[in-house]
Amino acid sequence: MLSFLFKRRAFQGGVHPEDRKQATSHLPIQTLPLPERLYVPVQQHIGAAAQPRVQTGQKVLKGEMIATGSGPVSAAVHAPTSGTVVAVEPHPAPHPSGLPVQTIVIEPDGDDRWVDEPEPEHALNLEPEVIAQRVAEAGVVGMGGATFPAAIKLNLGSRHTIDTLVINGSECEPYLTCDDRLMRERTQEVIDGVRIMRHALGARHTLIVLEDNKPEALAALQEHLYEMDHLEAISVPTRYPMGSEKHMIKAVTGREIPAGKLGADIGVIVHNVGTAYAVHRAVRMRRPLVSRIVTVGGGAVQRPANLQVPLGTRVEELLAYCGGTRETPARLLMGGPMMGQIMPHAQVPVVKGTNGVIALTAAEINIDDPMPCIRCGRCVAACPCGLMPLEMASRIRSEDMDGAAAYGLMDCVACGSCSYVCPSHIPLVQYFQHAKGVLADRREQQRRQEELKELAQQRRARQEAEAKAKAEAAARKKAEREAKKRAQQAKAKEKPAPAKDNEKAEA
Amino acid sequence: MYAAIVVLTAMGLLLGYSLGMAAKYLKVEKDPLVDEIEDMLPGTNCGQCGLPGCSSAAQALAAHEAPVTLCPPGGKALAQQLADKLSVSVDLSGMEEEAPAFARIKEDQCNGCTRCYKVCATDAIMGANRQIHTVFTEACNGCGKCVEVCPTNGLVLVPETPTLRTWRWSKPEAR
Amino acid sequence: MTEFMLLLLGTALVNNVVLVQFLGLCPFMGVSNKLDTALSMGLATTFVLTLASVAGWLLEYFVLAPLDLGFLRILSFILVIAAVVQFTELVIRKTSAALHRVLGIFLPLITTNCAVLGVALLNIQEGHGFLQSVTFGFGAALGFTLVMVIFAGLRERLAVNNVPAAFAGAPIAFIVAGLLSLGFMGFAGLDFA
Amino acid sequence: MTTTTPVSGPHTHAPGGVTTQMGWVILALLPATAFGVYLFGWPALNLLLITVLAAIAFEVISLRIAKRPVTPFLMDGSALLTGLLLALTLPPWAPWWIAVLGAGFAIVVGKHVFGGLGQNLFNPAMLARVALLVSFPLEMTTWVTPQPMFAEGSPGFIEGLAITFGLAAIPDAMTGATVLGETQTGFSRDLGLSETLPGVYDPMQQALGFIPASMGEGSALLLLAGGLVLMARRIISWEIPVAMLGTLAGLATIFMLIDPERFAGPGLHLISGGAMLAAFFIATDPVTSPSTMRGRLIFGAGCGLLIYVIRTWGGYPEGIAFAIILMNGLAPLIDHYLRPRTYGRTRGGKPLEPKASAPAAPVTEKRP
Repeated sequence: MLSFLFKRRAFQGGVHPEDRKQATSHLPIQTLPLPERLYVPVQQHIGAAAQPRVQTGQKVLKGEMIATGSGPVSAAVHAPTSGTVVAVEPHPAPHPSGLPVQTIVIEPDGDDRWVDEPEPEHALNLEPEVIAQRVAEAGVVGMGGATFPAAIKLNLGSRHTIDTLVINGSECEPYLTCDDRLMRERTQEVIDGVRIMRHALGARHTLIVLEDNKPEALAALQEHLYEMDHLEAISVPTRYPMGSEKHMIKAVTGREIPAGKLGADIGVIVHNVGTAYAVHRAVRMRRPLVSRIVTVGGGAVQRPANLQVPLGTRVEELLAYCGGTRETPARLLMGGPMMGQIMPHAQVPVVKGTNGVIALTAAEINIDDPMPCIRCGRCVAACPCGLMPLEMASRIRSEDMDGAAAYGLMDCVACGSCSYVCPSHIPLVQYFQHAKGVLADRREQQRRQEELKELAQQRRARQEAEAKAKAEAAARKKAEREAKKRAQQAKAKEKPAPAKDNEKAEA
Repeated sequence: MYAAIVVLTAMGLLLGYSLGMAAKYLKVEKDPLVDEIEDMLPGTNCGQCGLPGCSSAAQALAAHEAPVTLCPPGGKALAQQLADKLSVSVDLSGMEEEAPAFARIKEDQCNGCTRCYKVCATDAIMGANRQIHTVFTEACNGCGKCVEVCPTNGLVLVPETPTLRTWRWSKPEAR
Repeated sequence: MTEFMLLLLGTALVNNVVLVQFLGLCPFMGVSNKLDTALSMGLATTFVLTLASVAGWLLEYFVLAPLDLGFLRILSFILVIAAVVQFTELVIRKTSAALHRVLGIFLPLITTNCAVLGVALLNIQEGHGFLQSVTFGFGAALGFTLVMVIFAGLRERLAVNNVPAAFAGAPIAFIVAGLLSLGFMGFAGLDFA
Repeated sequence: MTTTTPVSGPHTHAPGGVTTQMGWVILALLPATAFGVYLFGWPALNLLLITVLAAIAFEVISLRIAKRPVTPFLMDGSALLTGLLLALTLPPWAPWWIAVLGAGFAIVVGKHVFGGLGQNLFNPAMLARVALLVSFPLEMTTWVTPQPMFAEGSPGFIEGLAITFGLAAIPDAMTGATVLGETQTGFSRDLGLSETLPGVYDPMQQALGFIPASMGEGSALLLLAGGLVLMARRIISWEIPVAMLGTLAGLATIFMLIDPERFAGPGLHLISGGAMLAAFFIATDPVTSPSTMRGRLIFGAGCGLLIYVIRTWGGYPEGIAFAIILMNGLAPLIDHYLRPRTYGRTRGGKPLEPKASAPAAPVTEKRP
């Protein structure tokens, strides 16, 4: 009975939101029919936007690269189906602001024809660098929602010693079941992707980690992993935010990533199961990332589903396929309800990081008007990062951003546990996002000021140099003139006549 | 009576002497504050504070003769830094964070007089005599000096257009 | 030993200079905006108070009393305190420029801090011996530092709280000081017999 | 389905809110309150109603003056709770103006001057109690022996009104002193505990509440039960009550072993006076207590220590209100210095040293 006293906690804090996965966890993945238009943004990842390399009117095949990655942190974009490029223009991005982003609009021709049929490769014979290169060419990013280009994280094995590769199948957000279904239906492909990644990283141990609310997926994995060395699937207690990289590492290895470092610095790398599947497609099958699995759910959706969706499909098409909405959703989200982003409207496309499209009713949201903080400390107890959200928020409210930073604002992972438990319904996460934005602006402004200072100094130096040169020139001229004058005077003493000519010449 | 006079005089002399000695041994160099403050200021000598340049602004600040909010290009961030440096408390909530703005030349109105080019503290305007000038937004600090000198009103300050990269979450309404 | 401990506790809590005797209110109000500053001010005052108690006692029993110059007490005490404060200021300026800037005008103000003069005079009035004087001065300073720090903590909280405009700043600080003083009344009559 | 200003996640929320929490606390107090009213009869009921209504009235007036919405802030129940707590700590037959003054002080000076709900630094009810005790020591220490409602000899409705409104004096025969008061009086007459306690202290009676006490402080057992319910429902944290009662009991035990004639034992300390009420309902006030676990433990221990010190050596027989106010004053400091350890950092806030992981033998799978 007292066992709860002795149970080692996976990580401090955390919350237990109702998981609400029952609506879709039993539904197999369905393929969404091709829509009439696909809106493929060039920026679907963290880092620099990709550069479009197709023109309006150009025909493209499925899997053809339509935008190339630019810079060290970027990812290529491929045509999700065969068809014609009808425009390359700004369209609303899947982002709370709804601001436009450069988008390649494709009209499918209905054939869905692949670019070519490459030979499947013996992926485990490839050098790690080649694997990373293949993954980069396929435009694979972190599929759990973070969308960090996956190739960069697969290359870390060359510079760091990686002892543990953790495959994150926790899917700790409520409603979402796309990873669950993926692991259950495409178990072998996922495991193959995991093995390719392990090979690329040279990791000694590999763990596929699931929360204990997905017993079927765990069983499926364990069946296929039977007798595989150093590769096992384990379950961890269901607790949000288990899926956060920092907390997953803490939960399965007991280690913590030091502040300001990466998982690779302590020898652990975390990849999502969806990424493993995409890596399998990219390296084994030589197919780029052109579609993904999306959970359509939430109380406002008529028939929730797990769908395989071509990237660039607008959210409204998904909702329509699921029978539309029962009622006007109070909030339309991309991603889960804890860390997902609110969408301004349904005319935004599904991108590489879209793991769910959730239409919530007001009752599911259950957020009232905020009341003043009563300092109950629940946010402190819930914070998985060991911060004091109430102190940070009160400082941000009185515009003391540095004070908030001193309380550890930059260590916040914005998981939302604090807002979730706050009895006063204070939007703590938004306070933190706001403050992080203000601080980022300040850093940006500071950087600009430094640059401008440099420019101003250069200008002053130049002006001074110019003035000096001028002064010197003037002095020289003057000296010359004097010299001439003296010479003339000397001459004039001898021969006073030609003085007039000289004066003219000088003028 | 005499005792009192003697005692007080002796005390005064003794204490005065020992303090004098202490001051000699515990001497400190000049306050490096002015230089430190000057380093914090933008250094563009734009003159928006109403003082001749950043170094005179730094002197005024160090002497507590100017408010820490004097520098518009530095914005709220600089004001806060200065307040901390000078350990004065200041209410910055009224100070609006101005959206960064850039000068833009209306090309049809530019007559190529080069006046803007000459006043720009950061060489953000390029162009030669009798040619239409252009502004490098990267180097522009939005001080607006060029706008003032333009004879044809051909320069305007335009605010930065928000993009996904510059978009920020707003502060929640508190009750 | 016990006697000195009790004297220390009694001076620090039961007869707290600030909240019970209402001495030294000007630094208490003036330098309690920030915790660090308050702590520094408390330490500086501790130094001065202890030193002033010692100097006052020596002055009284070696100069004023033998020469029968009791009427010069206040005058000469202020002289000595001023010198001690000046000395402290020199030391602080040498050791920590930042602290010197922060304490600013309040450092010379310790001179006129009634707590310092008050404690020195109380020592004589109560007829304390030398060690008792030191303990008394130190205890009073300890109490001063304690309430400075508590009060600064409360004011840091107030700074981020949503205090109505009419009360924000000094008014609420005075109210809080009053309420805290109410709490210290609980120590009244504390007697460890 | 468009929202004009984007709102950040999370987009779902745990059930419950401030109102629910306050509601539970009030509910947990009800048994002890009802018992107190029964025990001390009509005057107690009058006093309870006056205090609570006055607290609500002052809340409404303050909200109006501050131009804040009245309904949501009144509905959170905090004013009701403050009034209730204050009433429970007053002598049950105190006159009406004590109640009104106390409620006014608590709500206006204790709470709204600071900016209302969540902004106060001290527990309003305890502030009011201290202010009343210091200003009106006679009225605040006139205790009566239990006069159960409808019992023979106890005042009826009309007599109750007369007592509350000061029209009739409390008969001397009905007044008594609290156990803590009796022991202190005993010490002043050089009487040891073995001489004072018999006759005034019976552990069973004391725990049940059949003693001269304030309206709600008497019944230690009912208060304990209510507190345990709150703990089980996670409305209050376990740290403060445990640390506070633990410290109090620990100190009492140690000193009792040193000199049982001079120092009362842990039992008396725990079940007499307001120890239970304070431990479960007053010290746990979230606004004025620290927000971290370690902070709460220290806060609770500090309360226990101060209560024991003031009760044992102080000038007042009961030190709970003072102890709570003093610890309230320390709470910001505790929160400032005792922060939880941040993930990836040491307690001091420095980044952790990266642990050198064991050099791994790379697993290379090569299969044709």
